[in-house]
Amino acid sequence: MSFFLETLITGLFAGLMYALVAIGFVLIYKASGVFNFAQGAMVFLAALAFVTLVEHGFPFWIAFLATAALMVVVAILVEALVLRPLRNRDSLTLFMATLGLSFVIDGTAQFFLGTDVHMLDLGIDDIAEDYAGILISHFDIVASLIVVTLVAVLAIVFSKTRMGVSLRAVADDTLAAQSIGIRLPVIWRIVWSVAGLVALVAGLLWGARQGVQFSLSLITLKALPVLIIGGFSSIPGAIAGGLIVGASEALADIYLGPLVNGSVSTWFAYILAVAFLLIRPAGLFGDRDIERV
Amino acid sequence: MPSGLLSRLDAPLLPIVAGLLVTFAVIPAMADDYWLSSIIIPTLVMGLAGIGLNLLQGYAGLVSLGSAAFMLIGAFSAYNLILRVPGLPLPLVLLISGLIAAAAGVVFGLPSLRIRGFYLGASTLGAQFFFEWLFSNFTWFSNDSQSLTISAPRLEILGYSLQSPLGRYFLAASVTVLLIGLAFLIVRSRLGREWMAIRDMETAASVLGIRVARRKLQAYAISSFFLGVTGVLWAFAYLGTSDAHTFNLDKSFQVLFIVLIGGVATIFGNFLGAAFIVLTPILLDRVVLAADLSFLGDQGALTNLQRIIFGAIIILLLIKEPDGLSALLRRARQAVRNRYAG
Amino acid sequence: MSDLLQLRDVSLSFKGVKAVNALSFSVATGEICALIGPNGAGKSSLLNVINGVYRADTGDIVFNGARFGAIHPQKAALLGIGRTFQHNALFHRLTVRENVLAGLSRRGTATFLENIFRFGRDGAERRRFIDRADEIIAFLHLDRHAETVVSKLSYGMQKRVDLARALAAAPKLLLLDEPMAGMNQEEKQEMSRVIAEVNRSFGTTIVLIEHDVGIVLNLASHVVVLDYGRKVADGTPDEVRNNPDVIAAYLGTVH
Amino acid sequence: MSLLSKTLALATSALIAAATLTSVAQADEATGQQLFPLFSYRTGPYAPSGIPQWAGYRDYFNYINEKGGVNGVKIFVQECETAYTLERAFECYERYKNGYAGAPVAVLFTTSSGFDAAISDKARLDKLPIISVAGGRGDAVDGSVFPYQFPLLFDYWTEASIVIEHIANQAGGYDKLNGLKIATLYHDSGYGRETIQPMAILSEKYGFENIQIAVPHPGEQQQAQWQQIKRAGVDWVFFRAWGVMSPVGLKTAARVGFPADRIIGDIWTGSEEDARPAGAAAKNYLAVSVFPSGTDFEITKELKKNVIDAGKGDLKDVSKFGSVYYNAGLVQAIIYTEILRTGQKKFGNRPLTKEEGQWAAEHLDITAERIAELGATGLLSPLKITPQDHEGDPAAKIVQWDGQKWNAVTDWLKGDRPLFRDAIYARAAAYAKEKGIEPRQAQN
Repeated sequence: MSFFLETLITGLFAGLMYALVAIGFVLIYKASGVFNFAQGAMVFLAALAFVTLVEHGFPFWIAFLATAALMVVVAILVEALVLRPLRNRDSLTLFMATLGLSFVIDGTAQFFLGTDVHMLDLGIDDIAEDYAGILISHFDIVASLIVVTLVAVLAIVFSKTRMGVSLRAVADDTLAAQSIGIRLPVIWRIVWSVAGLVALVAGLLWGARQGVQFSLSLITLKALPVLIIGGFSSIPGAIAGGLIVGASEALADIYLGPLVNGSVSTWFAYILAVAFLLIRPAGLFGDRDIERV
Repeated sequence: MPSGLLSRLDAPLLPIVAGLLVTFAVIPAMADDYWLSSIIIPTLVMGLAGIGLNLLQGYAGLVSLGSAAFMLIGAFSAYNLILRVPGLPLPLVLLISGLIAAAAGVVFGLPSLRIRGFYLGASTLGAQFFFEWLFSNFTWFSNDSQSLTISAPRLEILGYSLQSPLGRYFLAASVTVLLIGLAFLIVRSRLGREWMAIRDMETAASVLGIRVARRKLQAYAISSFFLGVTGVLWAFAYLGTSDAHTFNLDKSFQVLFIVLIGGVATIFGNFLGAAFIVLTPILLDRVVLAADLSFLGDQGALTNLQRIIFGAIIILLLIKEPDGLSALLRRARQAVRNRYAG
Repeated sequence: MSDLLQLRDVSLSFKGVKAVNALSFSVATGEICALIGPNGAGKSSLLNVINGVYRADTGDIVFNGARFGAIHPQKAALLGIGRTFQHNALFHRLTVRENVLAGLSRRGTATFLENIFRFGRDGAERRRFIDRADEIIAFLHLDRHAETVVSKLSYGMQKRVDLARALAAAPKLLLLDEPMAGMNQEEKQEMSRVIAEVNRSFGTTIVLIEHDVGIVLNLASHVVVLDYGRKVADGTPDEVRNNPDVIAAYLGTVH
Repeated sequence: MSLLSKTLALATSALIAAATLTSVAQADEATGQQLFPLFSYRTGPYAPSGIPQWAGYRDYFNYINEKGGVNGVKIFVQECETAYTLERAFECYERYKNGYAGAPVAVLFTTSSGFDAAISDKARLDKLPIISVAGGRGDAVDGSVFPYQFPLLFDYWTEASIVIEHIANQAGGYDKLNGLKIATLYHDSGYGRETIQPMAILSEKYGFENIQIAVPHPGEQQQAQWQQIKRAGVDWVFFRAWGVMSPVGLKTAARVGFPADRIIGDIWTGSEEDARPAGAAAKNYLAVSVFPSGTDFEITKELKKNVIDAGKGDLKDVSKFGSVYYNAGLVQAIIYTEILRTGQKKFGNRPLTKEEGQWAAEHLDITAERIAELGATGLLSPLKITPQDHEGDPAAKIVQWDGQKWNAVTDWLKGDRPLFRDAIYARAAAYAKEKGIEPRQAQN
């Protein structure tokens, strides 16, 4: 039983980490209707830039701020070079463009910063400790606190600030928002910057766990089923989806994996997500459009 | 407009004869082994994969991000058919492999009856990861080969061996010609028309009495059939050996690129897209070699540079040429014609 | 004269707002019935309920003797209900002829394999479809545009294609959702003539929504007036014209 | 740009493209040299394991070429980036299998067990010898079935038995193995699966419980696998990782509380690149080592002086000089040049063809004296290949990571290779049957 609980809890923690990546998607999807496949590449770029700065002797906060600035620059470039020229194009084209973008971003990151594996030490022990017979890593607890704080900050920013209100207006009705004078390019730049910052936090946490290298960009693929379950446009959905995916994947790997002689982690979340979709076609928290004819 | 072709039911004879002549006489006579094995065969095969996805996406308006899974099913089906059913002739192997892929396509197409857009797209990734896992986890599929690879069986038709580059080219080219013909028949049939109707306005199609659910599943089946046959060719006529990861997500994305770059709802455009996908990395590689860019860094840095350029080209194409290379070509032809006519 | 269509106590709501409220009326075989009423009166929703795009919350619909609460749009089409759309719902990348051919789909009998490989029933079906499509195209004077991709046509022409597409399969009941919206007076007169012609030549029963009361009262033999999802009046054009409720609630305020 | 000029631009670039493709292929600037196609992967999830190796190869070839080449024949290195994908590797193979720019290819180093498995069929048909140093398929040691395949120096079967030997030594003898739980955590690929069969044989013989757990490619997540290991009460883990899977595995082991000094890594899991990114979690981690790290071998000193310090080295990060993977590349480069020398002795001092390369590889004999002449004493152990035995005499040490560097904790171990002889040759025979290969008669 305690092993079951331990699996469940580590799964839930992992799920929060998935949710962190998924939130970046949700922000961008809400504001610009773009399914941003390059989010993983952004995570990788942020982590690699940060770790390179730290290795060159810069203190943590300087490196953090510099990387944050870099992510803002990336957002501005993306808006100017990709989003604006592709305005009013269908969503599949935009998606393909972000695929191309992911090549550009991770190619650029590795062209300038190399392909080595870097160790990223945030000073948080990743060693399991015994809590009432259940082994839980200190790192998991800190990481989930960070995720929760980040979500809280985002929630406050989006509900209390003018920028947040504009953003919600754009998400609700792009045309109406434009007609009352909200400038879309500005919103896009801001949202992509915020998504870049979320990517930075995700990059630091994932990088500390896995080492900073190319495979970090693959966590996009972990975030997708989370998004399907939670809905592309809901932050609470991303968190719920993350928890569901994390927990069920961990349990499936332990209890289902041995029955089929192998790990099922590459596909289980996807099949689960499809099953969810058949019941709720727009995800747990997604909005379903009523079709007008 | 390809759909405009619908009413012109029969294709013009001259271009067909010319095309066949080039395919079966000129290319075999001109191309050397390297061109055949490394450029022409993969272009043909990937072009076919593009047709497979284009039927689904361009004509029926359904999204799939898991095309490679059906290529994978085709490849492993063919391997096991040849291995376990001795004496089965190659054309039948191709046909049955395609049908097995089609059956899987119907199953993974079922969500399309409830889900639309990117939810559907993302859920097709389920097929991608599931089959990649299935065929590498259960070694029975690769005849318990330790390396999990399947290697080309003896390819022969009526006792004539197709093992040489030229033989493999003839195999790929014959299948390509047949499937192009099939694709044209499909898009010019009632089925093709109803797909396009569903694509353009699903509710209206339904209100007119078009059997939307059935047509969607047929789209998945036919698309997967094409992809399945393509997978066999990719594994055996091109690579000679493959494993489940040959048909990974990158391959699915490549097929998607082919459709978008070549032109949505076209048939021949897919080959332009495929040529782009196959040639660009090789060309970039050669240019880098020829221009001696080593001052920029080692091979790794240059490969990343290629990655950047490739990504940028894709974005640029999407921005500048929404209808793909085939539209560019069509307009160019028009421009040349205008200039010399006037 | 028997009733082709009866609505009995049909209600429909969206997110708690009643779009159609306990509505009942009948449409006789062969008549032209107009639904009028201000915007938001629930007219389009009602058409959507009749051919199954929306599912009524309560109430029954009897069509041609068959009774149902909710119906799948495809099934409605097979029973012989055709319709056009308020907003452009054409297959915009297909030609006029292809749109009309698509409208014939429910008349198809060949399997997809017969269609692809052109054997069995395909040949006869193909000829039948093309003949019928050309007939309808000629009837609606669309001959010149048969090979034109519909998105390149004018708005009025597109409305006409929509009608042709709906007519192709020879429906018993034709639902027309604002067939004259956005047209000038001349075009409206022309469309009105076409609708009357359809009704006369093919004996098609027609239910239509139209805002231009002048046109409606001339065209229809039966008028139902809706307001906020309720029926305000139901009768011949003359009866409706003289109904004090209608005058108060609607006619008096328009034009 | 008008449409016409656009068309012209398109046509011109197509022409240039075609010209580039053919002209590069036809230039013969490298006549008289020996082609070495280097199938590298400097990008993708396995790049960290690759980059130092390519530097090892390139620096040594650079050094040899500066000294006039191998008996006057310069080595013409053509690097071909594969990103560790089969498709790119195939294209590279097609591009170089018949030589390039006038330089013939004698033997092909496959640089990855995955490529080795995939290319072997093509190579057999093309009669091109392929060499995988300490890799490739275990049964290819049978030269009568695999005349063109050379899994030189070391194999995963021997590795498995060396791991068991070490565990037995720690436990106090082979008889103490009975009842121990030994898990193999492997990269789910041809490479990873190579040890399933030998571990089963060893388990049967010594009575330990054999647990096999796969990690899907590329292995960036292993939580479930390590929890399973922990829960099963495993005593030792034989860790057959690759690329990013190594540091992630070590860190995850620490997370679930599995001790690092009970994890024994594979030879491709035992480098600085595997251990260092795992930080403290890797301390006391063990690994099988064939390629010793270090910079004080004669030859590495030479390289330091002539290549690295002269600024001609291939490493961007010079701290990797003398690392396990760097030295692995270096050893492979040395073996390559020795194959050329062997062939040149018989066929003359000129570039060798693939037929000559095959003969040379089958008659390679690197003696201790020769190793001393090469300045590679301590770096490379003697290696003798025959037409029957395509491997040599495998041996390895167990090394331990102290947080900074690797230290040997045993002398050369040889394992129990004869134990597998029947199984290996049976597998080779089965392969011969499947492919319809007539095993070659012994010849010298």
